[in-house]
Amino acid sequence: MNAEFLLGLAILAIGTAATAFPGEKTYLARLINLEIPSFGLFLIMLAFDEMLALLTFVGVTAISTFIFVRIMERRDDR
Amino acid sequence: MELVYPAGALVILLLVSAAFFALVRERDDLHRLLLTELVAIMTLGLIALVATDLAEALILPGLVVAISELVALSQVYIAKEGLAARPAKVRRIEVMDTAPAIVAAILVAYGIVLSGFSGGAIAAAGLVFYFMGHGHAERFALLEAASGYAWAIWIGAFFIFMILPAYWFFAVLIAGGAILLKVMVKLSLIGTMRGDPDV
Amino acid sequence: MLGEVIRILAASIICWVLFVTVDILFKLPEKGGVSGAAAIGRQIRADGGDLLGGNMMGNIVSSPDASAGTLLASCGVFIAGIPGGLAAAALVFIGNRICHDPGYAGTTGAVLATFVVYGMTQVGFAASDFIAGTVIAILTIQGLFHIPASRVLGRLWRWRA
Amino acid sequence: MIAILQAIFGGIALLGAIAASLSKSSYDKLIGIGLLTGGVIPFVAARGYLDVAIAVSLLVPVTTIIILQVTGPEEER
Amino acid sequence: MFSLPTGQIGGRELFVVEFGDVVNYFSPYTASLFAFALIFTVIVIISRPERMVEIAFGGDAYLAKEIPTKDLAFQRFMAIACGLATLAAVVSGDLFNFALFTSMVGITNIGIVAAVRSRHVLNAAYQYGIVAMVATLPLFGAAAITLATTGSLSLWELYRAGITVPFVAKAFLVLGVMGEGMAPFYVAKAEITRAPGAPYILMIHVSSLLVFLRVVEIALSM
Amino acid sequence: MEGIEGQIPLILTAGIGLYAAIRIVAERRTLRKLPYLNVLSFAVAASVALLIPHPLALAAAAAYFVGSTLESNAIASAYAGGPERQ
Amino acid sequence: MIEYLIAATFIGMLFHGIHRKVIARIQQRPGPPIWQEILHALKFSFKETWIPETASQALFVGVILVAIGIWSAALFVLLSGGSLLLLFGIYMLHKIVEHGTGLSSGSPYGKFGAIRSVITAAAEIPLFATIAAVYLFTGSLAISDIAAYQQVHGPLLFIVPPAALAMYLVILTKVYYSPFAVIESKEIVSGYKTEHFGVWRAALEVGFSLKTFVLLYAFVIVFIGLLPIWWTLLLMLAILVSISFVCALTPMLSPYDSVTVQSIATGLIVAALAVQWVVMA
Amino acid sequence: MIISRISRFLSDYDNLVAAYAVLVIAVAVIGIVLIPGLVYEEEQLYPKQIDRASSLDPYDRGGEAFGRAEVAAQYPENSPYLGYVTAYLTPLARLMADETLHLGTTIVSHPGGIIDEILYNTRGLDTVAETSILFAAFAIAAYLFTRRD
Repeated sequence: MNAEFLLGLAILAIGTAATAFPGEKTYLARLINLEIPSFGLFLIMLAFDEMLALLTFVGVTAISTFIFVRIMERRDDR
Repeated sequence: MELVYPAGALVILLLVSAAFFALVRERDDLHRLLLTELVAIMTLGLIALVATDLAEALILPGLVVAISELVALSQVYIAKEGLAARPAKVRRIEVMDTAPAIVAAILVAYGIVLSGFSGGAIAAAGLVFYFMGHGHAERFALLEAASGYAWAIWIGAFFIFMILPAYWFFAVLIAGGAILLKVMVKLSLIGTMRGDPDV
Repeated sequence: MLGEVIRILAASIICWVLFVTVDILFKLPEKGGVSGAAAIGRQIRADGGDLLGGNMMGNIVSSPDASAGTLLASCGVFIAGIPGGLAAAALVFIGNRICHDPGYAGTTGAVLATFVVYGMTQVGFAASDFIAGTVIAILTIQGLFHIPASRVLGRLWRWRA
Repeated sequence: MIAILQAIFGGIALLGAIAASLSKSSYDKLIGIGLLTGGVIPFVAARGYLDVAIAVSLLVPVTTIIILQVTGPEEER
Repeated sequence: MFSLPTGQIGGRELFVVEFGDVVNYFSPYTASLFAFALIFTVIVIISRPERMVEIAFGGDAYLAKEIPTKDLAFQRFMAIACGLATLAAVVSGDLFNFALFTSMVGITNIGIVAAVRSRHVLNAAYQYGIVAMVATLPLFGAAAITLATTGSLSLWELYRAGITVPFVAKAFLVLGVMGEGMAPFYVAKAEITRAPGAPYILMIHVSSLLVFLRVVEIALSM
Repeated sequence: MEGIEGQIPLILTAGIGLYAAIRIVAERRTLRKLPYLNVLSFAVAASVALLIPHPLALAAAAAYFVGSTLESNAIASAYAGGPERQ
Repeated sequence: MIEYLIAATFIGMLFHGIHRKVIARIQQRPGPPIWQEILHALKFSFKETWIPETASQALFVGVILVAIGIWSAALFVLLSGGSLLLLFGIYMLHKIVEHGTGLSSGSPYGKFGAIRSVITAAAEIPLFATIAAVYLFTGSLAISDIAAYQQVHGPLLFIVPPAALAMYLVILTKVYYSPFAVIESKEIVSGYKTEHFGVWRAALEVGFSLKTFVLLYAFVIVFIGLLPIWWTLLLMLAILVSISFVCALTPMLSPYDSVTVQSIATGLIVAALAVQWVVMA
Repeated sequence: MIISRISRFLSDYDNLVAAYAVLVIAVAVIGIVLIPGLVYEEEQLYPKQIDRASSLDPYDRGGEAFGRAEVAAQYPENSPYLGYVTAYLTPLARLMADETLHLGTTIVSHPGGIIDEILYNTRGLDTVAETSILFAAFAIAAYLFTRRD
């Protein structure tokens, strides 16, 4: 069990808690909190040397963030 | 691995429970959509724990399924809430004048070098960033067509593998290139979908 | 080991002088290059610091300036000698363009630093000393006490003007 | 990468994660994400995945800027 | 070369279609499902949609709804895609491949109803879509757990007597298919079926039932 | 402690990074966090270059540094309300 | 094969008639003659027939052929001792028939029937419990194997009563006038069959009588065993009459209540099976 | 009455997600209880072996360029050219690999990495499915986007 894996699990846990039960329940807060578990997963993939998956994941995360932003900028309440 | 796998599975299953518990309590539609993204991360985590090359190859389809469903559902959401018009006032940041072009160029170049699926995703992220600042809806149909052809080419490559395996070399080149094109174009279309449809 | 620490400290002083000079020559404290840099300057003034020094700190935050040039040039020299340093200068140039920065402070700093660092490696310093030295130097400006640091930078700017 | 460095960068990443999850302001959250990135990149680089490090360190700011498109004006606190 | 140990449940294999590691097969059971899916796909292709008549209950008012042909063409396209995905899913010989085609069934199902303009139907479709989306976790999770604990994804291997697939994986698999096809949670689907375009809407139901039938076979055989 | 010999610059920069991280978390005003973030990105970029002396590491360090700067720039500008606020 | 089909069809229609007659007698009405359903089918065959203008034509006709096709196939599976799973599959596909029949016409009544048919899909779940139980206890799903098992161990009805109950529930759901028959209840005219008339209706009735026959026959084979043909028919009739009693004495549920009752019943049956399995193991 | 309350809950499709989530939580909890039963199988397909000394580190998967690599596929007999795809390098990649360590993905995921072997060759059908999914999703999104209400 290497450092990346443990760190990844820890960050994944923190991020999931923050996303599932955010302090202030706004769309924006959830969207940003969603980045944290992404980094957790990122580290887990790193620990298993799954680099192509990791790269794709980061790219796709950026795109899915944009999809949410697209919805949110059309709403008045953020 | 005999310890890593159960430990990882334990943590991820716990987090799955937490994420779904949040989903049980959530009533708002957009919040639900955000939580599905969290669930998608858990899914990938479960696959990643297998820790083989096969797992890595399986993460890519998993990612694609997640982003595809998100794209479709987000558009259903916009249609059902009637959020057709883009807001007139858009936040302006200075770096948006300069950064997108250069960053997108770097990412697209890297994506092309990488080729295949990952390359497509990276390049698409760059292109989305680029299109974000501009309205490029007029290219929509053209890009759609390009991606359709790329898909057909990829299917062709797949059948080369299955029927004429001796030509694997060409099949690999075609498949890698076609997937790159297909994924890049498809995903970057999201970037063009920001403005009004009939510009 | 002790010798290395002393060399790092010496390198940090050299770096500090180098990049502050270049930055001030390129008029970084004059105004914030982007709205964010200006806002940082105003914030520092509101907290009791100097507006012009704050502007310079904001500019350092917002775009690769001479300090970044120094750091990356040291890295370049550390890795690949003079060509590495010049490559770093090119990268800083691209960085400047990305960050909506019309100036050439970063590029100039990188080119200058390449030769300085390379020269110092000939007289017993290691390039890695300069890497650590730059980090320490930037720490003194951006990382320890913002208010006194902004006053010092403001005074230097007025002295130049 | 030696253990002490792993501890330091891991600590930075954890600090970033906690700061991002606990902050109220979305700007502070984004700075927390930046902190998290700073902690994670050395792990990538130390394993030799330098090209990945380049791509990731360019993609993370892209994500941040995309999010910044919808952040509202910040109330002074 | 292959000997499928499924004599008791799905019957012996009739013939196999191999794509590298993914070896699809037709047994009497899967062949029946395949044939049924094929019939309905053909019906979707040749059939023209019905024109829905609406009445005001308690009154004598009738009115036939006119649906734009563009919407119906899109629905038909999605229904055909759904039929093809179902065809592939019911004969799949690989767990992950099955999961992928099942999620394609889920997404094309959303597509079939997404063309409807009624807000009520869209709302139901959205809720259904959310479930379909979170159902990818049990679906792919099942494949991942199976792969990790048995070292294989091929149903040919997993059906062997010596290999035990964890209960969680089986339960997740069934749950995932239930989520993607909504069988038997038809409550949202009932709202969806209020939409016009009968042959296409019917495809939603056909696909989810067939995939569910297939997963029952898989879960029992594994 | 073994392994520290010859690693002084690396540990020094990493330590400065940790210090900057703590200052970021401790600081309450958003705009004042950014200079600390700047220090952090200096430290991390330096660490990357020191960890792997390889030409691509220079590019990685530069990319990280530029990316981080871009991020700070965008955050600060968005926080300040963009150019029209001036 | 064809003679079996014809015989099964007629017996199934006769059963429908008997069902109606029994219910009528319980409710102290004279009721129709027991061959009424056969006459109905014949009468419909000679009536004027066309396809409604609003209908989706291929689906309107195709679904009828599918109905007859799947239940013929089911009979074939049953007679040849094939897989019980296949039978289960066909039973679930019957839902598609109901649904397609209702949707294809464009009529609002048909549509309501179809929607209710979709809602009550929980009706299939008891059969799943049956399959799982039979598989657990006999180790096979081939009907011939199950019959062989019963030769040795005696009827499954006494070995796994909860599973038999589940299948009974399934049959109960599908007969006319059952408490769960919300898809044909009279406030929506004839439910999904409203717009199918003439030859189409006759063909549908043929399909449905096959269905009744197959389900009852399957119950006898799976839970009692292979018996001489007359005994089998007698037992089928006995089961049918018991169902008729239930239908006559219970009110029809509202659609969603029907789902809930079925789901809860299934849950209880599964729990009972699990307990039994654990006790026996 | 409890039955009609449950019916009312289920008949509202807004509660559907919650109902499904409860089911998933139930299974996940069972999974947590049965964690000791999840034993990692050491005999995996396509295992990851990383040769730190190779000039292709960290992406080396063995095998010679234009030769053949050892790949643990499920059905090697179905892919006659198994292992060739894996060992393929473009000339540019070859040059970079000879030159230095740590060039990473730029080398091997040129068409020719093991991921390509899996994605395009042995498990190509997965990729067909996945691109079809992408295609379908975009058809939906593009249709809704361009439709005039």
